Amino acid sequence: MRTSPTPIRRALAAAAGAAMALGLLAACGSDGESGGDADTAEDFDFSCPERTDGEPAADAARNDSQPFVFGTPGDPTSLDPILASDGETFRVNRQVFDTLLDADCTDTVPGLAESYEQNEEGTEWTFHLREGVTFHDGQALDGAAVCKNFERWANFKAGYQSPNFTYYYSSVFGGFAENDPAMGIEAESIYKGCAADGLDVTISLSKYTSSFPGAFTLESLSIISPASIDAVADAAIPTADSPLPEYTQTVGTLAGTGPYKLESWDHSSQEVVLTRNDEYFGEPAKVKTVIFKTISDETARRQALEAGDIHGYDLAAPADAQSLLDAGYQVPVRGVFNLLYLAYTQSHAPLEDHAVREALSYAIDRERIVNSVLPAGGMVATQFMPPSLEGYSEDVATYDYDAEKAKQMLADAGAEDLSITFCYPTDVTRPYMPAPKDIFDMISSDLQAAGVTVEAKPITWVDYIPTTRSGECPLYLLGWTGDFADPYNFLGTWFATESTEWGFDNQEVFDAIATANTEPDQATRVDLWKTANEAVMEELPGLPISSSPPSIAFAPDVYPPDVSPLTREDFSQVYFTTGS
Amino acid sequence: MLRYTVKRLLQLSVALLGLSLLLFAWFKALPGGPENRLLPENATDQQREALRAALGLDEPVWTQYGEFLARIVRLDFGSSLSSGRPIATELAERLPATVELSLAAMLIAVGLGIPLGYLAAKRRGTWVDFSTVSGSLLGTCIPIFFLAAMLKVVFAQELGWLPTTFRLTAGADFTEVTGLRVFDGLITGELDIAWDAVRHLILPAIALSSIPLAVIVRITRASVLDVVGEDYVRTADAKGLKPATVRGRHVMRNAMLPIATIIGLLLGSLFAGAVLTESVFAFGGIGSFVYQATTERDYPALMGFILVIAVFYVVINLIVDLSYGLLDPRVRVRK
Amino acid sequence: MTIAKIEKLDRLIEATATARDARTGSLWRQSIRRMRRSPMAITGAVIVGLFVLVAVVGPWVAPYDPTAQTWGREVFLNRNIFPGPRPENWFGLDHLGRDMFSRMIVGARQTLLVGVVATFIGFIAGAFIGGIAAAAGTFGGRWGERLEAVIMRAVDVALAIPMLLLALSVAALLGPSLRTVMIAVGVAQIPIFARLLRGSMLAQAHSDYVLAAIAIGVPKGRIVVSHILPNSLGPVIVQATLVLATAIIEAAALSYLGLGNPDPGSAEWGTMLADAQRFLSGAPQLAIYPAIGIIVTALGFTLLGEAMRESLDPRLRRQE
Amino acid sequence: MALLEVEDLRVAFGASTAVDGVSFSVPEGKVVGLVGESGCGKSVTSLAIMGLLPKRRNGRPAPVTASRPVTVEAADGGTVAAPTGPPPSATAVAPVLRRRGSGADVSGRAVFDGTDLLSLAPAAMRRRRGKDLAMVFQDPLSSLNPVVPIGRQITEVLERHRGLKGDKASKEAANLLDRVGIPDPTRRLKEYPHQLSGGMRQRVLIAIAVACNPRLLIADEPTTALDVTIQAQILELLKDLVEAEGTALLMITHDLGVVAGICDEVNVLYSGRVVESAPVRELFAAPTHPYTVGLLGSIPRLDLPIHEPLTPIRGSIADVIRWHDGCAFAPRCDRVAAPCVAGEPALVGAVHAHRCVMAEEVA
Repeated sequence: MRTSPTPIRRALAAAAGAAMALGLLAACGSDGESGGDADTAEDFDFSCPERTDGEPAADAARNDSQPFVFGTPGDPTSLDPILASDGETFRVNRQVFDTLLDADCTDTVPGLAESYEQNEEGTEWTFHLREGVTFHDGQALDGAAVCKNFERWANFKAGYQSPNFTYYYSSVFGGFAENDPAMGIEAESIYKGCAADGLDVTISLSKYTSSFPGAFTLESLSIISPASIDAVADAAIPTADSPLPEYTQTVGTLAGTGPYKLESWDHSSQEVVLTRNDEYFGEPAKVKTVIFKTISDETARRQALEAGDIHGYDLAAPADAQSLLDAGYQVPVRGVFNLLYLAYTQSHAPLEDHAVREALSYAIDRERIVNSVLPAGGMVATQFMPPSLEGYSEDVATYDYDAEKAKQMLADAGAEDLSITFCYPTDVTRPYMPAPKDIFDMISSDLQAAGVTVEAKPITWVDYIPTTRSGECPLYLLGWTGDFADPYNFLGTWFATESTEWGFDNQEVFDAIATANTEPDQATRVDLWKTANEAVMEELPGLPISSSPPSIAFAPDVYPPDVSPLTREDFSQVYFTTGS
Repeated sequence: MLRYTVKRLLQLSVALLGLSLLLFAWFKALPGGPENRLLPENATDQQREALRAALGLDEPVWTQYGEFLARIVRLDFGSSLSSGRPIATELAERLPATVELSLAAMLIAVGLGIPLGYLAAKRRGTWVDFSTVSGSLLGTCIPIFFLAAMLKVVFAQELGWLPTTFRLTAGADFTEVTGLRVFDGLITGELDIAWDAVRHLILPAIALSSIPLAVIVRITRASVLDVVGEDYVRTADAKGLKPATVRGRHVMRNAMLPIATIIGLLLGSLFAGAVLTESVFAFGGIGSFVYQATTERDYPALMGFILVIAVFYVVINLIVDLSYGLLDPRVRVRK
Repeated sequence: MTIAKIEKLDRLIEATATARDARTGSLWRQSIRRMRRSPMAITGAVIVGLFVLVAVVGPWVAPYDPTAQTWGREVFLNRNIFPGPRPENWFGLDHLGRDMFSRMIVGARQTLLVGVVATFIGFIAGAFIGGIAAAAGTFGGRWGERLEAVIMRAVDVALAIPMLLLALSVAALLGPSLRTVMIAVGVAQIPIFARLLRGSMLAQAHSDYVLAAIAIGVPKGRIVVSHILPNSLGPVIVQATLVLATAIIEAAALSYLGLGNPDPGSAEWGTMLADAQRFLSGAPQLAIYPAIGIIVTALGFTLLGEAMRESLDPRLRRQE
Repeated sequence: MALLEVEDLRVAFGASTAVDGVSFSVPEGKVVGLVGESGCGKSVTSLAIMGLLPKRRNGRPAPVTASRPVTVEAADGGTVAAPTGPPPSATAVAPVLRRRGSGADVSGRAVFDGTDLLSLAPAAMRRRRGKDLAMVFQDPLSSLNPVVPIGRQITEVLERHRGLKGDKASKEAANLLDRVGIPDPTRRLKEYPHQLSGGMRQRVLIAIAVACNPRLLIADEPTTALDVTIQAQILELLKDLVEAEGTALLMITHDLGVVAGICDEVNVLYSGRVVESAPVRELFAAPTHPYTVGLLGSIPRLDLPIHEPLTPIRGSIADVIRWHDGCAFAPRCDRVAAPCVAGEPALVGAVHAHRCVMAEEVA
């Protein structure tokens, strides 16, 4: 999920990003690790915390007269859903466009399709569309309209294929009908074709990957009206660095099916205005006008909420959450769907020695990090994925904080006076890592307590990934926010093959992940992912530190939408209350 | 007068061209490319390479600079890599916010600075002089982001007299002419918008004006002290003119010469402060734009910005030179 | 007429003559005498003196190690729980459970270091460039003048680049740290020093004593070094004092933008303030202590600089 | 009763005394000279009369009967405690005026047509300045405002005191310039001071001074900054104006040639006091005070043989003692004797007065 523009250092780079859950896991996320927040009940459900604020009375007059203003960390970049991959653009497009399937917490639920089924090999996906759904331009939704969208994407030309515009399409489908060599996409597209029959539509793929059916809930793959597709058919993006076509910046060209319609987008005052779509097929939106306004500085966002200039904002700083709660504001807790880890690059001695890696893992007090730095609702991680994903294993190797044991193990491994370089990113904050500097300070202070001398190496974010990926940093902090409920989205991207990023060669881990990723049968796939997790934690390539939800805040007199671990809030549920 | 200014302009534009080449090579040499911001952490190396190649970042610096120059000649600034939007439009949208903020800050600095400077000069050596000068110096000593935040916490949050963020209340519909909200409001007759814009401008302008205020107080004081000692002021007194005439036509008109030049130069220095003030008040000006462009290695945006600032700087220098001629007849006639 | 009478006369003349000499003395002695009487200079000197004292003595006097998170367990960032001043921590704890009082005292040294190093970089490089430009301009003949024009245009343009761009790129190269801030702030001052020194050297170069020196055949190099340079350093030294103040403030601003990263090894007021900015509403004291430190210190240097400028400024001095 | 009666005028700047009890009078329509080396207090006297000296910082105008200025009595033979130092020279006076807390302590009386100017409130004095009495200064190059056209600098006086407005005022200004001998006056009105020569500018200053036909005109070395040929024209102009309007003129100069050329009576000043005053002819014929003799002796005379050596006065203005202890001129006087330093010498004589105890022997 691409970062949205982050004007100032403390602004969070991106929302958690588009994601939906492959709901194969029966219960909505099994009970996570017992750690979690000290003062919450033992059975706190980290994946999808229940809503406890009931149904306050709505202030109808105000809902129609006053716009609901929501502060965002960055501007959206494009109104064409396929041409974007940053959280802020998804937030706006989610209110205006719909996808075939939707996500409720981390479960896949019907969207535009009432129901769906797959064939044995997972290469044929048939969707049964809802009755009587119309686009904002009046056209009716049917199988043909869905196929027109899929065909349009598959046959994208030139700049449309460049990853900085259509990252998600090429990640999910591999490539396009004819890959343009200049855009550097070599993989062959797994999209075979689309067959429409009235309200039924079947998508056929060349091979199954565990991205499906989750991929069908991605905001990028939202369905727009056939007339819109024809209207923009000749728009062109000649090269990767040419500007986005004009239609993506002006309101009114593309018609979606969502609860809101786009009213205006004023770039200079960084303001997007949406109005209620009265012909919506589902529950009509409660507030007539919703405005998204950019405030890049997180402190400024909180002050704007407290002063009443805005009625809600996302990515609240952990330190602000508590003072807002004390002042009567609402900070509903989202489910966790990301992971922060400390990587051990085994190409640097003595990290190739398992005992040393274990010792370091025992030395770090992850409890303190979760309790004092991360937002409420965070938990200490035990493995390289959040609990709500299929294949989350209960019996992986765990390393609870024990400073003495760490010191002892370091001595046994002959690494008493170990000196090691520890990299961390500056000028950025990520949902899984709200305050990199503070987390770094705590970990290095713990390591120093265990006798390890830490040499700090701060690196600017734009250079951080290439440096860490090239194996230059022995220890480094990094993490990931799930795009959609697909274990490969976590384990696959890190441990599918040997890499300089981790510097270890463990064929058992690579095979476990490969087999799990291609197993179409849901039940067997869950066990395969469990074994993969256990194999990874046995190898201990790094120490999973925490999973924590980004905080979202609302004014006291507002009924918040259902918050989602995939930051997929639907603002049509919001309304002004008469205020208790 | 004209010949001298044209010569200086030519020299400056050659230097600016040299500068843009230097900066282009310098930014290209910095580690990390824009593709690392455009793609998420988990994008594969292969995707990163593909994007680098597609963006033409792997070509030698000279060819890239050549392309960039060819574009500039056609006034095509290219598109920003992070937002994918043409830079010319992006700059055009962001510039008015910073210009309006800087002008408001300069208005406060001049409006307060000159009278204070005059007072300090007239009551030289007394505690009034000391407290005025030290008070204005204190303004420069407070880090501007801290001053902006404190002003906001006290006046906007605790007392609620003024709004905390944005240039206008969210959702206010206004007709945009130049992008300067107050000015647009006035000329289109939407006085409520103009007033709303003014209320949003007060706190950030005060924070930003703390830097130029001290300089203007000091320059005015020194300049008035200088002029008061001149013989023609004594002649004016000898004529028995009213004190107001002596102060206005004789003292201040001569004292304004150095002050006018300083005001011109100070406009340039407001930019650094604008970056910080804009972020605290979410003004979305050019300051935050350049910060983001640099952190994301958005080369086209950076180059576009540098050219705008360079032209801005050249224009200010020109205005300062010309205004000198206007204010001081000796310069105008002799050159 | 008896001798006695005349002798009385001489004594009277003698008395009036001595009164007059008291007010002469070299440029520096005169300005120092004048500064002793100006309240601005006194306040400035007192503040700077205190600050330097704390900076020098700091590390030995600090009750705790400023980087040890000894009270880490008692601090909860996400719940704004930061114990305030109490017997063992006079200024309370910072956001990671370190003793704020020790960090303030030890931090003084780092802040002074940032100010001094940045000013030093700006001063040396700026004076060097300005000096060369002025020397070339006055003595270098046609080529000299062209060189001076090129240098000065480059300086004009360098002033146009916002320091922010400079700082961000230096941070990218060397990685954000106090070193980056020092270099960025220092380099940003170079054009200012260069212009200042060139201006005052040119003013000196056209004065009569230089023409006289040329007339009697003193070699050009020596004129520049032993005559022009010493006399034109006055305003540059004043600027150095003022730059010390701005360097400390700029360091805080750059840290706020994420470039002066607080290395765990040392506390520094600018980075402490920038880091505490986010707790301004919840726990303002985290920001207030370093902010007051910076403001008072910067004010001290500025007052001293302004007083020096006033006492050295020939125009104002003429009216003494 | 003369137009202007100055009685025991005293001006002190902090510790140093510039004018140490000057008295003289300026009859109606007459030209009276104030002569002395630079630094003898003549300019300060004129500024004091015009009320142009900045008041003491505490704002109180010096009370009329101020006690004697604070100068510590030097015990006979003891060292002088308060450093009095020589009265600062005219040019040095200007900067001192503005020094912090420097203001002037002015005492004594300057009765102009019956009212004592020194005790007038600043506003009242301002109404008379430029109207009843006016002043022309020494350096024309810096006495005109460089950024305001010449016409405006004249019409503002007409507006202030004679209520003339708009083109009536500029027409009057034009003929004023014509009266002082400036060709093509209407064009000159729009020009700026730097476009005129020194002589022209002095004429403008004179035009400004006489704009409201003042009854007393004070000229502080009006020709010193000009070259000789222009000097004569300016003196001629002043003489005509005085005769035509019957204006009294107080001419302040160090140049005895100017005195001879224009003055009816002369007062010779030394170290802040009048040491001799007499009608012009009598002064040149029979100078009594040794200082006046010295002054006259140091002028090259046409009627003396070429290689006749001039007799300059010994030492400089700095070699001086306080009037309180004796004759201030004693250190430089050839005929100094015991009585000279015995006590304060008095001014004796009516029409031709002098302040020298040894004068009888000289004559």
